[in-house]
Amino acid sequence: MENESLWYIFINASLISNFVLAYFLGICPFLGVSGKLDTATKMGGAVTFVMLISSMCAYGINALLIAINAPFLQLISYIVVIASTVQLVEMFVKKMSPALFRALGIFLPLITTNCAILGLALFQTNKGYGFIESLVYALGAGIGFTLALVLMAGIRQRLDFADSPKVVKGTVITLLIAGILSLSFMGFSGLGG
Amino acid sequence: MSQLVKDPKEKSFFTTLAESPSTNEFIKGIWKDNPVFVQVLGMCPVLAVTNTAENALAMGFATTFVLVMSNILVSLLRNVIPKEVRIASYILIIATFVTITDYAIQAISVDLHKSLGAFISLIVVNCLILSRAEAFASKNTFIPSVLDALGMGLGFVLALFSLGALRELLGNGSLFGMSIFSDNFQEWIVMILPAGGFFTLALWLLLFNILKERRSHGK
Amino acid sequence: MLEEKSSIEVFGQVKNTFKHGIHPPEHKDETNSLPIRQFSFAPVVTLPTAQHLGKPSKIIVREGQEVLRGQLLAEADGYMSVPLHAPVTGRVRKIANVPTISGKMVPGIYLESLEGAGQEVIEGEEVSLESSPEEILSGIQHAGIVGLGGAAFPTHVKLKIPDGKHCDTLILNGVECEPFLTTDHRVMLEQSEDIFLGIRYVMKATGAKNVILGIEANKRDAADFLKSKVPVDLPLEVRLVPVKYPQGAEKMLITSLLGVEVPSGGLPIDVNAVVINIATTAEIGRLLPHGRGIQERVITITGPGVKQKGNYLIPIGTPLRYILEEVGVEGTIREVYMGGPMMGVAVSNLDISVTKGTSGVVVFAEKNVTATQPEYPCIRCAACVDACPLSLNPSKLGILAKNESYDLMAEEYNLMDCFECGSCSYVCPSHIPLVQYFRVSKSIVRKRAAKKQPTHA
Amino acid sequence: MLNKTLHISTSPHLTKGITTVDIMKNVVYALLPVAGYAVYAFGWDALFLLATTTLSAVITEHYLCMWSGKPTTVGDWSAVITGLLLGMTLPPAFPLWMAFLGGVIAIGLGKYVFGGLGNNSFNPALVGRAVLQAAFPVAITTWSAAFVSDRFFGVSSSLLAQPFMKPTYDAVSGATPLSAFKFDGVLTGSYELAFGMVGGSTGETSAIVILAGGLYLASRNMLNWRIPVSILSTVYLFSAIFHLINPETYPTASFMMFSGGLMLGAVFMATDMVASPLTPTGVVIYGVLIGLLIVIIRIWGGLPEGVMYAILLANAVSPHIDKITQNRVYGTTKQRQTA
Repeated sequence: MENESLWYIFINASLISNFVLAYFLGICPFLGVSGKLDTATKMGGAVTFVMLISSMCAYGINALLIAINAPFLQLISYIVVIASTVQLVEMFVKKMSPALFRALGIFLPLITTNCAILGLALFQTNKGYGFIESLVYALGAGIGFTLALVLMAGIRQRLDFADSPKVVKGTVITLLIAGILSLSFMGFSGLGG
Repeated sequence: MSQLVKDPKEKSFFTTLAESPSTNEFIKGIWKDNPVFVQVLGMCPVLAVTNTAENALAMGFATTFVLVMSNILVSLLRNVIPKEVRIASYILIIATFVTITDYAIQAISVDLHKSLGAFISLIVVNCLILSRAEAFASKNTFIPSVLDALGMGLGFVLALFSLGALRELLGNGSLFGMSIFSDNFQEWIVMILPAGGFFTLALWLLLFNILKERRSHGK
Repeated sequence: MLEEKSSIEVFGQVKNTFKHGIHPPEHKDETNSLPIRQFSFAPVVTLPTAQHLGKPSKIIVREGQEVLRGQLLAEADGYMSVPLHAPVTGRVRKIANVPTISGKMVPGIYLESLEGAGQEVIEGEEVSLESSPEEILSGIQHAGIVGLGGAAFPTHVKLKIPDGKHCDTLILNGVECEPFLTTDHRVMLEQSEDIFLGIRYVMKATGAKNVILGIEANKRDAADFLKSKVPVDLPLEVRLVPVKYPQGAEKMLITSLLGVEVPSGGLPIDVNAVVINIATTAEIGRLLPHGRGIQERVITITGPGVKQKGNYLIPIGTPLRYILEEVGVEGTIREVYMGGPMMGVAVSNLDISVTKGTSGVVVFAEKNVTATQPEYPCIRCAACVDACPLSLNPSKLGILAKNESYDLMAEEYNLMDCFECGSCSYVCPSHIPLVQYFRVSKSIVRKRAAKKQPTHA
Repeated sequence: MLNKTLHISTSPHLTKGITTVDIMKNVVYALLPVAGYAVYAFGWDALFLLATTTLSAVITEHYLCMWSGKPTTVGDWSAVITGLLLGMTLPPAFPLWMAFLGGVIAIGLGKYVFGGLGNNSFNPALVGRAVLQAAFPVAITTWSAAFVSDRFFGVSSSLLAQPFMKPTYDAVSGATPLSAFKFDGVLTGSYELAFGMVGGSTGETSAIVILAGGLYLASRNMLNWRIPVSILSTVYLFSAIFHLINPETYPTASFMMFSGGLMLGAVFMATDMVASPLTPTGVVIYGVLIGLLIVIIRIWGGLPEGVMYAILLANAVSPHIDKITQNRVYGTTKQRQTA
């Protein structure tokens, strides 16, 4: 897949194969923090940030693993790296920008178990992306995740005041809306090709 | 949920089984604390690989395997692992078993491995496994931990299968790849698309909610 | 048809108007050509002591006492209060609770009019134009004058310029945007001398150098008449403003005439302006030179349920039942409002009497009232958003009110700015009682705020 | 007669006299000529199809209300609009059982779960159509030609396909102007487009009739004219620019304007009051967004038509548009930004 343009990689990761709406990655935070726009935006920002960093790390590790011929360590090293990256990012942000930390603080630990991050690392390896491509892919995925989260938050905030039936309130309606959003995103198929 | 046990009819059915606490560890995961329908855990694989019944079962059993193995190891090592690094150790244990599973599936069937893709690896971050390790296996002995893992795993398999079967049946007119309806059956392609995953899960959860509602009304 | 007419006016005067607003049918043609007529005296008038905003007045007469028309019956109880004068010559029959429009009973006076009495108004001490601003304000208070437009806010309080502020422009409100009402219209046509004199008093009291009289374009005759009569030494500018509800609201009129907005939560004086109703001005000009108190006012008695519609000079305290018996009603009456139909209050009981703040009585008979429409969910048609003169979001506010999110309404959607003009409810196709929601919400927010902060006073 | 108890109501005591039901009914009136033209163009097929979707929407609405123990809301006519609109977005020879299913989904998924009238975040008809499109991609893109001579002598066999069974198609099937352009590079003339002498969804073929309905509603203030105007002008502007840059690859602006579901979508679908923004600035942003998405999907996307997706996506964005375009409240200095 060497002939994929950066533009296509970006559109594909953010819109066509949206991590949440097409790959179901990061569903837990999607269901959990999409209730309020404020938290949704912050979570999106945090995820995008961590995605960019862990994408870089994963690229480096993969190169290393191939060099020492130990691909079976891939998964273990990825998960360790992501977990420690999140820890490092948390400490770093705390030092450098207390304001940003206050905003993102509680979301950072949650990201460790966000499958979107690990998924991103695995996908970029499977697709054989180079360094720049990996970064663009991570950026697209992060923005796509944020977009899905923010759209959902807007709709759910409106639903807070709606008279929706008791049996669908909560997870059911969120899943149904996600389904409709997923259908709407199908309109992007074939773009950027 | 607790109404289920309080319900007199259900009780008579459960009484004999629920005599021993270990039976209860096993049963709860299947129905009362079903990881998918009640706890809403491990959503990614539930939605992503349930487009056919076969994928769903494979994923379910793979997850159960990792769940059981990591529960065993965690329960055995629970007094050895220092408290500070326990989560990291759990993740390492889980990642090891996932890697083993990944290679095992590749060895058994390349096709299956292909259709499940990266989602086998993603079992690592299935919150169900980590939550059982942390919430149960780290506090219990070997036997209950195995039973708990088996119960939860079976509950997970059941949930995945009910999704996969419905999606394959409507989306492809088949079950385990065998045609069920007449040749002329019109497939509902949407069911095997991502959106269908969301809709089907929502439908099952809705059914559960309606059942709950009915029971709490009937009481 | 009415809408078309007014939109042409708007087109000619694009600048001098406020945003949004509505065009309810005016219904003014039935009474705007009828001269003001003196109404007869009711055998008994009932006078609540709370006819104004603020503290009720203190009764100083006793039962059985005979009083002359214009005599002081109750004196002002503090600064935020005005006295009450006898509207008829008669005898105090009873001092007891009287019914009011709010449904509450308040202390008041039942005054029996003496048949055959002369009904001349007694004179008091003249307040001349040479008096100091303070003396004029005190004269206004002693005359018992309150805003005759409907709010009944004590006029001397309103005209008092707070320390550190100053008044550049005095705005006279001759808009009368409420449908059906024509009292201000008639006052402008018939009491020009009182108005001009009143302006001089108010200018002196406020120190204003410019005076603008805003008149809605449907009262062009009144505007032309006053323009032709303005004394040369009076810096009065008469300006037409487009016909649009609620043009008569203070804030809206200021925006239309001066092109500025009163800050949220502020008063007209924050933009160096004072707004006073035209009929109130006329009353000041009429009463102050004679030191008299207010005993009667012009009220439009109208509505499809009334036989002899008209603009009447009616003694304060005349019971509605007496008024309606005198003018006659068509068939069975069903709804009676005091004030206009947009902001007026429905009357539950005809024993209520007209007060200083009553600008009109509108009567609907059984056959004029359509059945109450069922309420539908908000369909977000945005009609209310396009109607609200304050550019609030009534749709969102209504949804929040239904969900009892009062604090959110006040903090993020400017609930407390709403002055309940009723434009949103008027246009709502789903018949959601928005204004009623906001009224309740505002009072709850006020109560919560009062609970949080123990009173300073 | 002054002794009768008086009726008490809170102010204001006047109302404009237009009710929500009036608005809904008038939308139906505006849709009827479109439906009539569809029947004229496609014969009994269109009639059966529109009747099925309308009936299905109304029945679903009624039963869902009964099921949740509420008084039926069929009387507000909104379900009729949803049903009619859904039918108009489907191909004339679309199997009736699928159409019926679409009506159930439109009301059930598109409206009921959100809490009924006034709460639906998406246009219900388009939700129904989107699910049908994803479920039955072949059936929903099999078009029959308009003005076939025997259109009033019986119905297409595909229409009467047995429930859950694949339809069989008669020989004649026409491509839509958009798919003809996208996949074969054939450009249809403007006259044919304006008068609906082309294949396509049941209700989208004649731009003129649709525009007339829109004008009627806009003149009665029952439709926010800013939405169709901003959508259509955006589409016109952008397609004109692209056509100027490269007339070989990009179709003319008038072709873009009059083909596919643009007119129907811009006039009747995007203007769904419930799912569109409230503020005057907001609706313009919303319209421009829809227009842009339509142009993007039609020109660069893999699909020939993007109106449905564009509107659904814009529906999803509209709470945010509302939020950032709140009117500046009188007497305040800055735009209110609500969290």
